[in-house]
Amino acid sequence: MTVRSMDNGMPGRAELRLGLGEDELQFKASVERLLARDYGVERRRVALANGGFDPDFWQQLAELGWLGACFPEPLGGYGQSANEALILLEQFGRALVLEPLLGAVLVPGAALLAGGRADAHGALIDGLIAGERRLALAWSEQGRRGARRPRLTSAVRDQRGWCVNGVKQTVLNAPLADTLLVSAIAGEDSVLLLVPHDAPGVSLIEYTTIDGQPAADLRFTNVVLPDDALAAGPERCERAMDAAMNWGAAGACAEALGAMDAALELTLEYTGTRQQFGQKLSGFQVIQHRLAAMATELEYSQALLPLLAAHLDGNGADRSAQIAGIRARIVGSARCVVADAVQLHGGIGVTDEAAISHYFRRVTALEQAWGSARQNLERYRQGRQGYDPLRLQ
Amino acid sequence: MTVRSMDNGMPGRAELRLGLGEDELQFKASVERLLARDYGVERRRVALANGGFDPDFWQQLAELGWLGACFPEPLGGYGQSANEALILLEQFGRALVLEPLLGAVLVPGAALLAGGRADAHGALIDGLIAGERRLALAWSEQGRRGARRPRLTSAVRDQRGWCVNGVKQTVLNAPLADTLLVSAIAGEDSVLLLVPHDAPGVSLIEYTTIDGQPAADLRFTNVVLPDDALAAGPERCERAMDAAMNWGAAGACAEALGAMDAALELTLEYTGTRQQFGQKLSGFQVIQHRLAAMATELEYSQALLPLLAAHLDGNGADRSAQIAGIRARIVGSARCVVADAVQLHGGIGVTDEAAISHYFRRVTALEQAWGSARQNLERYRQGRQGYDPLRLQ
Amino acid sequence: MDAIDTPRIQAFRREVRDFVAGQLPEAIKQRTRQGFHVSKEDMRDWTAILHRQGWSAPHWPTAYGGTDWSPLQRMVFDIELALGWAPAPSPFGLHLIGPVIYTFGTEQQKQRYLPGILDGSQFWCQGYSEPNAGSDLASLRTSARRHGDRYIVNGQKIWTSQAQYADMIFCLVRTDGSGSKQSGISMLLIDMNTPGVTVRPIITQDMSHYVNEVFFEDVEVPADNLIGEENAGWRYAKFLLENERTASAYLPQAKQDMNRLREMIGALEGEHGPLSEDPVLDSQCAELELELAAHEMTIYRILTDNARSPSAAAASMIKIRGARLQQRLSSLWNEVLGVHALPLFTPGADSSYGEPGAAGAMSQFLIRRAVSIYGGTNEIQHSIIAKRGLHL
Amino acid sequence: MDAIDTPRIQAFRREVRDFVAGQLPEAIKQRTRQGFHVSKEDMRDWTAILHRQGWSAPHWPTAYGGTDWSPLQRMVFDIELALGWAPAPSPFGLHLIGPVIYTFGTEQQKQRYLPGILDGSQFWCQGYSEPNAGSDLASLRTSARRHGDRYIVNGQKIWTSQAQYADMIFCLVRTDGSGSKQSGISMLLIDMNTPGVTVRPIITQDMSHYVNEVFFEDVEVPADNLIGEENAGWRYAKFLLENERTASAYLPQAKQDMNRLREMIGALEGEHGPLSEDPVLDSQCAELELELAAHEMTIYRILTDNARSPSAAAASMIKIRGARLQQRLSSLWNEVLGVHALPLFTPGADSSYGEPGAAGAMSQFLIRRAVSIYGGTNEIQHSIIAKRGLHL
Repeated sequence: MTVRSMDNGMPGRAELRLGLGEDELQFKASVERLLARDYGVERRRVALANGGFDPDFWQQLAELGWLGACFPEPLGGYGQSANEALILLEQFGRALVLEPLLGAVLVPGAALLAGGRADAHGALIDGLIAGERRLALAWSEQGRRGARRPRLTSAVRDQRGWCVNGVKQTVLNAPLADTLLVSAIAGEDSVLLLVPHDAPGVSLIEYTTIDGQPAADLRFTNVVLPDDALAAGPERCERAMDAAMNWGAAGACAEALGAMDAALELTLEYTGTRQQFGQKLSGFQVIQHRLAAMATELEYSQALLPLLAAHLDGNGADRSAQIAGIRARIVGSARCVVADAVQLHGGIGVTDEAAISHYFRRVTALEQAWGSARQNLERYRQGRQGYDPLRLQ
Repeated sequence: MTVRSMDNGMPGRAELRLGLGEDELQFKASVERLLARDYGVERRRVALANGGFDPDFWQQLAELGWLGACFPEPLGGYGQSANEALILLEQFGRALVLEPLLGAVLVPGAALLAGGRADAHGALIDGLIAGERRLALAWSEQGRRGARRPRLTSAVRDQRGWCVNGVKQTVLNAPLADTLLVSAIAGEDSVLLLVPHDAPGVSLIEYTTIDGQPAADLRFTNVVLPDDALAAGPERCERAMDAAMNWGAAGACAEALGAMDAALELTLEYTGTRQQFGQKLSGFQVIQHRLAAMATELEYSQALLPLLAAHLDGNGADRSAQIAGIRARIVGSARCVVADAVQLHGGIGVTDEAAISHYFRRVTALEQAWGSARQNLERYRQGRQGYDPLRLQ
Repeated sequence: MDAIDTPRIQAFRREVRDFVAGQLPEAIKQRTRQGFHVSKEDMRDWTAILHRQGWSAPHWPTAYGGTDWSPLQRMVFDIELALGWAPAPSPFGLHLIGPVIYTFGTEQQKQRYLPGILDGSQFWCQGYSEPNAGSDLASLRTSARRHGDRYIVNGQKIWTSQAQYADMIFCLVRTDGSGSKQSGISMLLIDMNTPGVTVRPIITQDMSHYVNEVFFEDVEVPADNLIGEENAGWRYAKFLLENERTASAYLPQAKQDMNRLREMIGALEGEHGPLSEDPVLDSQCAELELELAAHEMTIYRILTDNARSPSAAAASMIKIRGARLQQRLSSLWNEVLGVHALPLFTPGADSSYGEPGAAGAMSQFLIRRAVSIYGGTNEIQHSIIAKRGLHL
Repeated sequence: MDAIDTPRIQAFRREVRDFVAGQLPEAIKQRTRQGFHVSKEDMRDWTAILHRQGWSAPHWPTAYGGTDWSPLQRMVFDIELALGWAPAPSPFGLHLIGPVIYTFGTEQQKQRYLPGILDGSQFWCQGYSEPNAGSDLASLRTSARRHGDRYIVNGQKIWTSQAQYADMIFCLVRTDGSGSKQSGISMLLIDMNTPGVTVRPIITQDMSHYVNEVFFEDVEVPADNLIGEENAGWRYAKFLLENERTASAYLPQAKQDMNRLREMIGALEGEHGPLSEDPVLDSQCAELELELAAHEMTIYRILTDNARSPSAAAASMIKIRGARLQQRLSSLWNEVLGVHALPLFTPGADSSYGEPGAAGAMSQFLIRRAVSIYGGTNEIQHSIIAKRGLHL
C-alpha cells in the first residue's frame, strides 16, 4: 500500500489514481469475462433457490485466486491495494452475484487483520483464501440500529477460556459461515471472538433477506471457547470493528456502482423497446432527460471510487469519516438511480421476474446493511478533519 | 380571535378554516381591485427610484382602513383575526408592493402589543393606523445571524431615563421609520425601546436592499430616552420579540405565496409565447412537466395558509415552532418556484427589466429577512410538541 | 368557510374511533399493524362488521346503503379507520364498480351485485391494463364480439390485483375497432368462474402475490352484463376514475404510516442512545410531518372546493404527492431499521425472526415502488396537470 | 493510471501558489475576495502580469506563446489562481477566439490579434445569441452580404458580455439563407469601433452591467476578417465550444466559493453560538463538500480520459453540475448571512455598509441564476447527454 504523506502532513490517504494500471485492467477484464461466461441468470436462479449460494462458483473464485486478492501478501494473499477487491466487487454488483465475497471474506477478514491476532489465525485465513472456510461478522443486536458496541452479547473469561451468552439479530451470511466472528461485551470492554457455527450452545433461526442472502438470528447459551478464539482483544476491538465497517461501507459502494451501471443499461434497453402512445418510451423528452440525469449520477458516483480506494489504503485519523462521506454520496445516488430505473420500467419493474427489480433490491440491501446516506453523511460531518475530501491542497 | 381548546387540551391554535368567509372574500376582492387599478409597474418604478416608498399610496392604504386591519379592535383597529393581514400581504406579494406593511406596521405592531405596554403607546398606534407614523424593528447586529438576543446595543437606566449605546446592522425600513423599535441589553436582561429617528445621538448609513427596500446600519451614541420609551420590559421582551418574529416569518410567507402565484402566471405567459426550435417553449414535454410541478408546489403551499393563520391566532405553547415549520415548507417551495420561473425565462429572466427577476429578488429577500427554510425547519424540530401540525386528532 | 375541526366533526371522529376500538378484532388489528398484506378473509370480515353498522360504503347514496356524510366527513372516517389499524377493504367493488353500477347499471345489475359488495361477501377485480396498453390505456385490444345475447371475449389483462380472490371482474373490452381508440370500448362484467378465464399469478419484488394476468379465451358473457351502452365504456371508465378523486391521495395510509414510524422510533436505539433523540432522524421526520400537513390541507381544500387548481389537475397533484409520501415514509422506516429491515417477509410466517414488524415494513417499502406507477404513472399525472390545470 | 497528487504536480501547485501570493496586487486580490465583479482594468493588469511569466495562455501551443502543460496541470493552475483570489481573465480572447484564430486563421489574422490577447491589452466579446436565437442558436439572422472585399453586416446580437469593454467582437453571421440552418453561417471578426456598431447595456438583476445588446447597421467589415471559409462558421463555433470542454465546469470558481463560505462561517455567530458549531449548517456544508469532491474527481477523470461517458456528454454533465454547485454554494452564503445578505451592491462603493463581503456575495448569488442558462441551458445540456451520451 502506498500511503504518501505530504509535507503539510495532511492527506493520510494513498496516492489518488484516476484510472487503473495495466495489471488492474487485465484483472478487471478477466473478471468481466468469467462473469459473462459463467454467471448467467439461470445459474443465479438456481443458487437463489438453494439458499443463496453456489459452492462450485465459490470454489472457482478460490481457484482463480480471487479470494486471495482480498488479503495482503504477507498473509498469503496477493492483494496490492484496495483496488483489486473493489474491482471484483464492482463487477459482482454489475452481474448481481449472490455469493458473499464482501460479507464472508472481506469484512471479517478486515476485522481479523486489524484485530492484531492474524498470525494466530493463519490457518483460518488460508482456509478463507482457499474457499474452504467462510466467516460472518455477528455484530447487530435486537432493538439497536447501527450500534457497533455490543450490549446483548457477553463474554466472560475464566479458567476454561471464554464463555459467551446472548443474542445477535439479522446477521447476514451466518448460515453460510463455518465460523462466526462475534462482538461481545467483556466487562467494561468489547472483544471479537471466533465462534464455530457448530459449537455447543449456538443456535440459529435462518431466513432469507430481500436480495436472496441467507441470514440468521443467533443465540449463544453458555458457549465455551478456548483462549485462542480471541480475534481482537479489548485494546484492538474498536479498531477491528472500524476496519470491518469501513470495508463493509466501501465494498458495498463498489457493488452499488456496478449495480447502478447495469440498471441504467437495462433501462436504456427497455425504454428503447417499449412503445406507448405510438412511440418508443425513450422518444419522450421527459424520459430522455431522466435517463440523462441517471447517467450523470452514475458518472459522478464512479468518479469517487478512486478516492474511496485511496482512503481505504490510507491511514488518516479520519479515515472512517472520509469513507462514510464518500459512501453517503454514492449510496444516495444509487438509491435514486435504481428507483428511477424501476419507475421507467413501469409495472413490469416491480415484479420478481424483471431483472431490474433484483437490482433495486440489491441496492436497497447494500444501503441498509452498512448505513444509509444520511447516517453516513452525519458520520462524515462529525468526524472529518478539514473540508476537502480530496486533500490535494 | 377564536381559540378553541379541545377536551384533550391539545390544539392551542384557532379554528382551522379551509376557506375565507363572506367578509374576507369581499375584502380580498377589494384589495385585488385597488392594486390592479392603482399599483402598476410604472408607479412601482417611480417609487423604486424615490427610495422605495410612495407616500400617496401609503396614505391611500390608511384611508381605506387597511392599516387598521392589522390591529385588534380594542386598540382602534378592526382586525378580527390574522386573516385580514394575511390576505393583504398575499395580494401585496402578488402585486410586488414595495411599501413595508409588514416591516413598518405588522412586525413592530406585534411587538408593541405583546410587550404589554400598548396602552401607554396609544398615540403611536393611532398614528400607525392613520398612516402618519411608521416603525422599524431594529434587532439585527453585526457578525450575528438570526440572533434575537441583543448584545451589541445596550440600554442603561438612570435618573434621566434610558441611555442607549451601540450598533444595529441591516435594519430593514429604518430610513422610512420615524421611530425605531430597538432591542437592547440591559444588565442581564433585554428590553425593547422606542427611539425617535431624529433623537440626538442616532445616526444612520442608508442603502437599498436587492428588492428595493430602504435599509440602514444604525449607530446609537449616548441616546437619552424618557422612561416611557419602554415598549417591552425585561419580563416581556422575549415574548414581544417572538411575537414580532412570528409575524415577520408568517407575513413573509403570505407575501411569498402571492409572489409565487404571480411568478407562475408570468412563466406560463412567457413559455406560451416564446418560440425555440420552431415551437412554443410550453410545447416541450420537459417544460410542461416543470410547470406542472411548479403548480403543484403552489397548490400545496397555499393550502398551508389557513394553518398559519390558525397558529398565529392561537396560544399554543409551541406556537413559534409551528409557525416556523409551516414557514419552512412554504419558503422552501417559493424558492424553488421562483428559481424555476427564472430558469424557464432563460436569459431575459435575470435582467432587471423582466418582471420575473423582481419576483425572484423579492422572494429571496422574504426568505433572508426572516430565516431560511432550513433554519425554520430546525426551529420547528426543536420546539414542536406532538408530531401533527394540524392537531386534529 | 368550511372548518375541519368543528365540534360536530370532532364528535364524529370520536364516534368512529370508539367504533374501531370496540369492533375491530384484535387479530386483524395486529396483522395490519405489522404491515402484513391484508388477506381476503380479513377484508371480508371487516367489511361485514362495517356493514352491520351501515358504514361499509359511506360514499354511496343512502338509497343504495350508503350515508349522507360530507366528503370531509368520509375522509375523517377513512383516516380514523387507518389510525385504528383497520385493514383497507377491497376497493374494487366498493369504490370502483359499485358507483358505476348504481349510476349506469340496469335494475337487474343493481339487485344482483350491490348487496354482495356492501356486505363484503363478493370480491371484484378490475380488468383495465393490458401488456401493450398501460399508460396508453385506450390502445387496449381484448375483444368482445357480440353473438346474439352473448359476447365472446378474447384477450389478456395484466396487473389485475386480487384476481385470485375475485368472483367477478369488470373489464374494458374492444367492441369496435373502426373509430378512434377511445370510441370502440365497452365495459363488461364477467364472472371469474366462466370457462375460458384463466388467472396466472405475477409475483412482485416483495415475493408476494397481489397481481395477476387474466386470460380470456372464447369466454361467453351474457349481453345483460354490459354496463350502459355498447362502445360507451370509456365514459364509464372516466367516471369511475373521477368518482373518487381524493382516494388516490393515500392520506389515511400516510397518517397510519406516520404512526408506524413513531412506534418504530420509540422501540429502537441508535449508536448514541434512543433513536427518538437522534437529531438527524428527527429532522427527516419533521420534514415529512410538514409535507404530510401540506398534503392533508390540500386534500381538505379539494374536498371543500377551496383549492386553486381545477379538480382534474388537483387530483393528479395529490396522486403524485401521496405516492411520494408513501415512498418517503417507507424509506424512513428503513432508515430507522438499518440492517434489521432486510429479512424477507414470508407470507404466512408468524414473524418469529428479525425486528418486530420489520419484515412487513420492508414488504410495504418494496411494493410501494408501484404507487407512482399504477393508476397513471407520475409522468402521466404531470401531463394531466399541464393539460387540464394549465391548459398547455 | 494517472495520479493527481504526484510530486511533480504538487511541486507545480506550490510554484503557482507562490507566484500568485507574490505577484497578485493586494488591491486586486481584495476586490476579488469581496466578490465584486471584476473590472476591465483588473482583468487587463492581471493578464499582463501572467503574460510576463509566460502564463497568460497556458492552453495555447508553445509556438503561439502557450505552455506544454497537460490538461490536468492547467486545471491545477486555474484552481490555484482562484484560491489565491486572482480575478478570472476575460475568456473571450484567451479561451474562445484565440484558439480559433491560431487553428483556422490566416497568418495575417494571427499576427494582428494574438499578441493583444496574450498580453491582455485587447478585449474581445462574443456575438452569438440573438433575440430569437438563444437555445436554438442556429436560427440566427444577423446577415453579412458580400460586396467586393467587404461584408455588410446587419442585425442584432444579445447577451454580449463585456461588449462595453471590447475592442473586437467575433460574430456568427448568416451569409447564406438557402440551405439548412447550420450551413449558411460564417464567422466574422468585427472591430467594435466600426461605424454602425451600437452597444446598449442590459442591466441584470444584481443591478450591474455585464451584458449588452449589440446592433449592426450596415456595418462594413473587411473580407479579410472572415475566419476560414464562408458558410463554414458553424464548424468553427463548434470547435470553439468543444475546445475547452472542462472550462464550463466552474471548478476553480467552486473551490474559491467554498473558501469564501468557510471564511464567512468563521466570521459569524448564530443564535446559539459560533456558526461554525451549528450542526444544521455544517451538514449542508458537508453535503456540498462531497458534491464538490465528486465534481472535481469527474473533471480529473475527463481530463485524463478516464471518464465513462463520451466527451461531449461528459462536458454537458459537468456544465450542469458545475452550475448547480455555483448556485448551491452561493445559496449557502445566503444561509450564513441571513438578513445581512440583503444590501444591494453598488458598483464603485467601498462596501462601508452591511456585513463585510455580503453585498458582493449577494451580487454573485443573483447573477448566478444565469449560469444554468448561458452557454446552453440545463435543459439543452440534458438533451445533449441523451443524444450524444446515450444515443437517444
